[in-house]
Amino acid sequence: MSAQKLSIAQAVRDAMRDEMRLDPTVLVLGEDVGVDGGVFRATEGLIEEFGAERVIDTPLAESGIIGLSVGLAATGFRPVAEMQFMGFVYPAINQIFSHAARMRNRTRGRLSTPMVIRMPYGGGIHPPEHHSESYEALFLHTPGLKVLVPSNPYDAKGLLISAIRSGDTVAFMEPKRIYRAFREEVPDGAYTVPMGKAAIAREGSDCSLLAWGAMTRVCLDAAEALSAEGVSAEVVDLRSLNPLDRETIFESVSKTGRAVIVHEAPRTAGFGAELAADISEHLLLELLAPVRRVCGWDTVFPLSKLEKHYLPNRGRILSAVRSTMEF
Amino acid sequence: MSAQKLSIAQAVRDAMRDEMRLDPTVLVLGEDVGVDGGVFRATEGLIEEFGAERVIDTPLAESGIIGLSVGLAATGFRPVAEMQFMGFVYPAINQIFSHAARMRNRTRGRLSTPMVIRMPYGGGIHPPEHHSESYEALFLHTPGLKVLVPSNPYDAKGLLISAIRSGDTVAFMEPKRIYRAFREEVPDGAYTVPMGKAAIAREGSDCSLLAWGAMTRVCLDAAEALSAEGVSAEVVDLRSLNPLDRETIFESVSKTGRAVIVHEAPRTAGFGAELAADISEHLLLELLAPVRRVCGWDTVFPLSKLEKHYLPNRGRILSAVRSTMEF
Amino acid sequence: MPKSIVYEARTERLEILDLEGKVDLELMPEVDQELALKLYRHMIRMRAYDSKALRLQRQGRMGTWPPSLGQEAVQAAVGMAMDEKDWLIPSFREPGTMIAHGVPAHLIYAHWAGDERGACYPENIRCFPPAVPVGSQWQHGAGVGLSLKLRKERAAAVVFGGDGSTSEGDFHEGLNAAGVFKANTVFVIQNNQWAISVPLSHQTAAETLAQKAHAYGVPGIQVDGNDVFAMTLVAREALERARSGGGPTLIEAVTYRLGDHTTADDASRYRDEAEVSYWEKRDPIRRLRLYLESEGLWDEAQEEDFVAEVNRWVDEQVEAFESMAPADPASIFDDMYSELPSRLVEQRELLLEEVSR
Amino acid sequence: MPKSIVYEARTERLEILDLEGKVDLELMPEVDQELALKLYRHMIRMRAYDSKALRLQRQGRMGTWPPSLGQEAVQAAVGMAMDEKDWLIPSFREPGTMIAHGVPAHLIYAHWAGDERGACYPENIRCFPPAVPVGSQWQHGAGVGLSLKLRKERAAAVVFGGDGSTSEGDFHEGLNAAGVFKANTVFVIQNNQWAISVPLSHQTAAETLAQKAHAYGVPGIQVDGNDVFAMTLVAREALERARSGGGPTLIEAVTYRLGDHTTADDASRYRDEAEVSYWEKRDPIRRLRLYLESEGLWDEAQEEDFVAEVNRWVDEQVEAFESMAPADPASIFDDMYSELPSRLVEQRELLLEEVSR
Ligand SMILES: Cc1ncc(C[n+]2csc(CCOP(=O)(O)OP(=O)(O)O)c2C)c(N)n1
Ligand SMILES: Cc1ncc(C[n+]2csc(CCOP(=O)(O)OP(=O)(O)O)c2C)c(N)n1
Ligand SMILES: [Mg+2]
Ligand SMILES: [Mg+2]
Repeated sequence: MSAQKLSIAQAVRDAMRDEMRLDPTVLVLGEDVGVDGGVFRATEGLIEEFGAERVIDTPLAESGIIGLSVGLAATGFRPVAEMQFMGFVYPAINQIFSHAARMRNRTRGRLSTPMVIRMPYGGGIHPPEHHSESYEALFLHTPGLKVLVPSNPYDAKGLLISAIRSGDTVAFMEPKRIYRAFREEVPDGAYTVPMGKAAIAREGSDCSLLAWGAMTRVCLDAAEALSAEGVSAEVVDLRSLNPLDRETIFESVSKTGRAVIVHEAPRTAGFGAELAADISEHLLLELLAPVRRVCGWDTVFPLSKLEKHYLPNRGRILSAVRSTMEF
Repeated sequence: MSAQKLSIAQAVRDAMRDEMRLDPTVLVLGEDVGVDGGVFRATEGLIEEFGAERVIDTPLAESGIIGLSVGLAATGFRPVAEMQFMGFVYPAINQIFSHAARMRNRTRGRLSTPMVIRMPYGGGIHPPEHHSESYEALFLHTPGLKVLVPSNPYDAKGLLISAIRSGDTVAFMEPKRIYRAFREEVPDGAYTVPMGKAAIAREGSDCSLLAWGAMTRVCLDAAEALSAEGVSAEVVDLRSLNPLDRETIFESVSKTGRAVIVHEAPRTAGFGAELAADISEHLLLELLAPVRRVCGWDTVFPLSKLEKHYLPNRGRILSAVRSTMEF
Repeated sequence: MPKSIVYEARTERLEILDLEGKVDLELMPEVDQELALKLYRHMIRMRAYDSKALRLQRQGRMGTWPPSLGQEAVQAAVGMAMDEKDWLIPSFREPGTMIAHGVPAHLIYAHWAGDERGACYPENIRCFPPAVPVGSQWQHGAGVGLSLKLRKERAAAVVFGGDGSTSEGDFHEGLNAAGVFKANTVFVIQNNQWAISVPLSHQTAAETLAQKAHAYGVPGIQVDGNDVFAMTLVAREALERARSGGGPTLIEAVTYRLGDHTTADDASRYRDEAEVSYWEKRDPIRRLRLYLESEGLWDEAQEEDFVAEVNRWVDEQVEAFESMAPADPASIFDDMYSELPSRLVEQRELLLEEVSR
Repeated sequence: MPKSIVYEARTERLEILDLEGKVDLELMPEVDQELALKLYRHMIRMRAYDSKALRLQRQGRMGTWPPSLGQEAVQAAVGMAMDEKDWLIPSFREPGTMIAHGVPAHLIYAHWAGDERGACYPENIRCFPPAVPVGSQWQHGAGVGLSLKLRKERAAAVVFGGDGSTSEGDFHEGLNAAGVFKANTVFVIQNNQWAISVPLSHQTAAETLAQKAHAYGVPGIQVDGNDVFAMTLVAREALERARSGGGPTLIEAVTYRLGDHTTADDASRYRDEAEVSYWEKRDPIRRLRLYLESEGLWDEAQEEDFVAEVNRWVDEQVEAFESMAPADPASIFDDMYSELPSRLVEQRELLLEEVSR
């Protein structure tokens, strides 16, 4: 297979395009996904190739987009729905949580809703209100949904194709802050990255940094700085939050004896709490220090002038790791 | 002050009635709250006393109920909105999370939305689908909301009055399973139970059981059974999940060295995870055993025939405490 | 043209069968007598099926049940007008349509008795499970209608909801999307005048629900929902329009909930006896029977025989659902995902352990 | 009456000022020339204010900005028709109304430049902050209108939204509730034909947006939104109805977004130059100027003077927001609650520690 250097946004687009070529039941729908090619250009060129019957500009109505997708998915299509920003998914929560997440279970398998809900998420782009949010914890607490968050172009394409094929409703979170930050080799044609497998983004022996999406890169950066201090940090890119690769997580933390979890969402009842609780319960005797969390504050995501004081950054991660090392 | 024996449902009603007598800006609105007196009779008699301008039967639209409340609250009223069941709050999530929770912060104090969102929650009444859910984790992860959950009539009345007076948007969760299960002395007239204070429902020295709402009583029952086994369990009724009384929690767990958290909502990323993570981080060296969680499974809440296999029960709590004691 | 009219609209109402059982032959030149009998039998059957559920509930053998008493004509007419290939997306008060569309009656009992297997219909039956979150099903109707259109199937999606459900935002988004996409969808409102204790006048200031169609550029029509012939005509026309790519229709079927909202409700708390008796006179079954008798198609003897047959059938349904093997406790994990994540495998084992203790 | 008409409706459209600046004196017998000048000045001011924001954005001194170019007449007319006691609930593209209603112009700049203090208006100004989640503000308009009604204040709530926002369920729930409660609310749709890249024809199959009012038993009217006189008349009438307890009105103001959706958008990707030039001919400022000139109320010299004044004013606004003291980092915790929970007190201290390092 040949390959090209692609950004995450391009890799996402290629995933849809390649899968649509293979599977005629795959549809793309959402606001501005057609002629405009998506406000982040993540659906660029799709309407030209597949037409307006497979790349559907919908009315401005998130509940409607998911409600339509439920109807389409239960009767044989595989919709890939876009929420323009994760901050605008709330109007669709009833359709996602009360219907898409439950259909298979409540009909004991008779109907199901295989669909992907693509959502650019997270901070770092200095936009207006409601454009920077990370709501993964809500989706992870709701039974019946899968949640994937790539941190690089290769995974973005491979995980999105896995998501489309998965048979379940998948929340697919795209780190918009690094949508176009860098390019990496991405194979042409469809391939999959398995769900439920974390990636060791950097090996280390003193402390495990657990992260996903854009925070993976901040952790890699912190790990680099830590190595100068003589601390060997392992960065685990979780990628797939449900199904979750607890084996890799437990293995890493068993090895290092220390864990710092990093996410953008508010700390309280964020997914970091689940990871910390799980690790603390299972590895109590192996922990050399308490599991620390570096997260967004328990506040509204601030507007751009103060945004940098909200998002987890290298400094905060370093402090957390140091306190862990010194415990 | 004289007192009467009231159920939780009656105490809730009395709280609204007494506060409406004192404060003309308090309104009650929701589906069937007027003439019908609420499907659980929690607003019975209010429309007769206060009229249809203060006890408002709304159209069947949860987003509308909260959207109206935002408009009412920001301009001087104190709405007490009812969601008929917590399972039906999803359509209102955008209004609650994007607006009510944020108004004060995003206007730096100029406008605020003092309101209470009453929600009967939880299992145990064998109803149709969507009538048994507990979504507190979603509200606790969302900055800007207070979350209260009484477990008895006295607290129900006093906490609800605190909520109405609080100045913030408060999610008030009512354990419908024990709405009418028992009666206790409740003082006449308005009084408050402070937010942010947990209650020690039973003292003990070997293991802390942390719970709220209907699960408090299941824990009390388990504690009784444990005492026969020679295990002294302390039951902490959290009551106020945000603000949270971490001092009382930490004190209790420091004393016992062991903690089991019990809630009805699914385990993964439930509020139990936050508590376990927080306790494990702060008391790592004092813990004699890993913090355990006894929760709902990570499944859809089952229909009545299998409901008993879903909800945390005495047996499950006993096993968790025993495994903690034997660790 | 400084002051001009940019939109003009009217909303029609159809009635064919009057209270005395007389048919307006201009509107319905050929009444299909075969069908009339079929509809009548189905409505009788459904009334017995419904009242049995209420008795079972009182005996603790059934969960909360939403009665259909008085709404049989809407449900029967739509159900009988549908083809096998049409999809049904019910709300929670349409057993009469579901059963006419082929859903095994005992499964509906099982569902409301608290068994998820009751929503696992035979594979060839094109029917969604009931939707309890009010209004949330409207968009599924739009989505299925779009699905059929995209596949170029000559079939329609029929989605039901109550008068109260028209107040939810999802009604709006569903109708609007169906209008834009010209989806193969028929939207049927069972306007039974009440949403639990809230009368229609507190639900909306609109004079009719059918006129809400004007907001979406979609044809809307009001119909006497207790008039099974008018319902049939309107349903057929809307189904035909949908199947042939003519786009969606909104039908407001004006009927009345003669019973309580559900077995958990007591309607006497909030409504007058006088209103109930007004509507009892408009009972859809009575009207049809008057017609059938006047045409010599039905008599007391036939009624007796048929009622006996129906009672046997109802008993069979009870027997069928009550003799289902108890559901496996671990089945609450089944079908949560296409394959169970390891965390759930673990939880499932814990439950099995607990159960086997 | 077997087939009958149960609802009849028409939707009117009002225009007064034609493209050449001529006024229909039958519809507007006394044009208030004072007001005409006031409106003109405000529109000129707003256009300068808006284009300055675009320049600031290109220079990195402003965040994402949603331009109002071409929509000045709607915003000015409604703003000028409002009283101090009326509440304004904007969407995100109404600086012209907000400023007319008394919101300090530099605060709006500050807000879109990424400073929360920009939504903390002076206490006496009855205005909500912009609502970015599209459509979510409609219900606030209904709620504030109900609030005013319950308090028996002679005042109205005016809530704005775009054509795209009418597709959200919250539009439906807001209009429906306002209809039921006869709330003191004026709903104004700025129909600028586009929701980012989606044209109105893909947003709804309804021929007009004004006709959506029929779904709620609420009066609706379409108006040429680039005709500041027609807008004024319609706004006044609706405001008067609302203030006097006559209930809500839905106004569809037909206008056009001459610029990009926001500074993050490139409209040339999805729409024709021809359409844009068609609408440029309908520029609301040009039409009003032709009128003023024909009446001898305005000339080139006045224009020049005024433009100079406006430019000074705009510069003052820039100066005012750019000279605000930097926001305290810890202020992100302020006003999260009426009193800060201990957990947040802790986090706030951590942040202050970090900042002081
Ligand atoms: C979203 C949601 N809110 C509230 C309820 C509780 N509830 C169940 S049925 C009902 C009334 C429904 O009225 P209508 O739509 O007219 O249908 P009907 O019951 O009359 O058939 C209500 C409020 C619910 N099931 N879902
Ligand atoms: C709920 C929600 N969905 C999507 C968006 C992204 N978005 C911002 S403005 C806009 C289009 C709005 O169109 P319209 O209502 O016509 O207003 P206009 O921008 O034309 O003034 C969209 C899709 C949003 N802000 N909120
Ligand atoms: Mg009804
Ligand atoms: Mg627009």
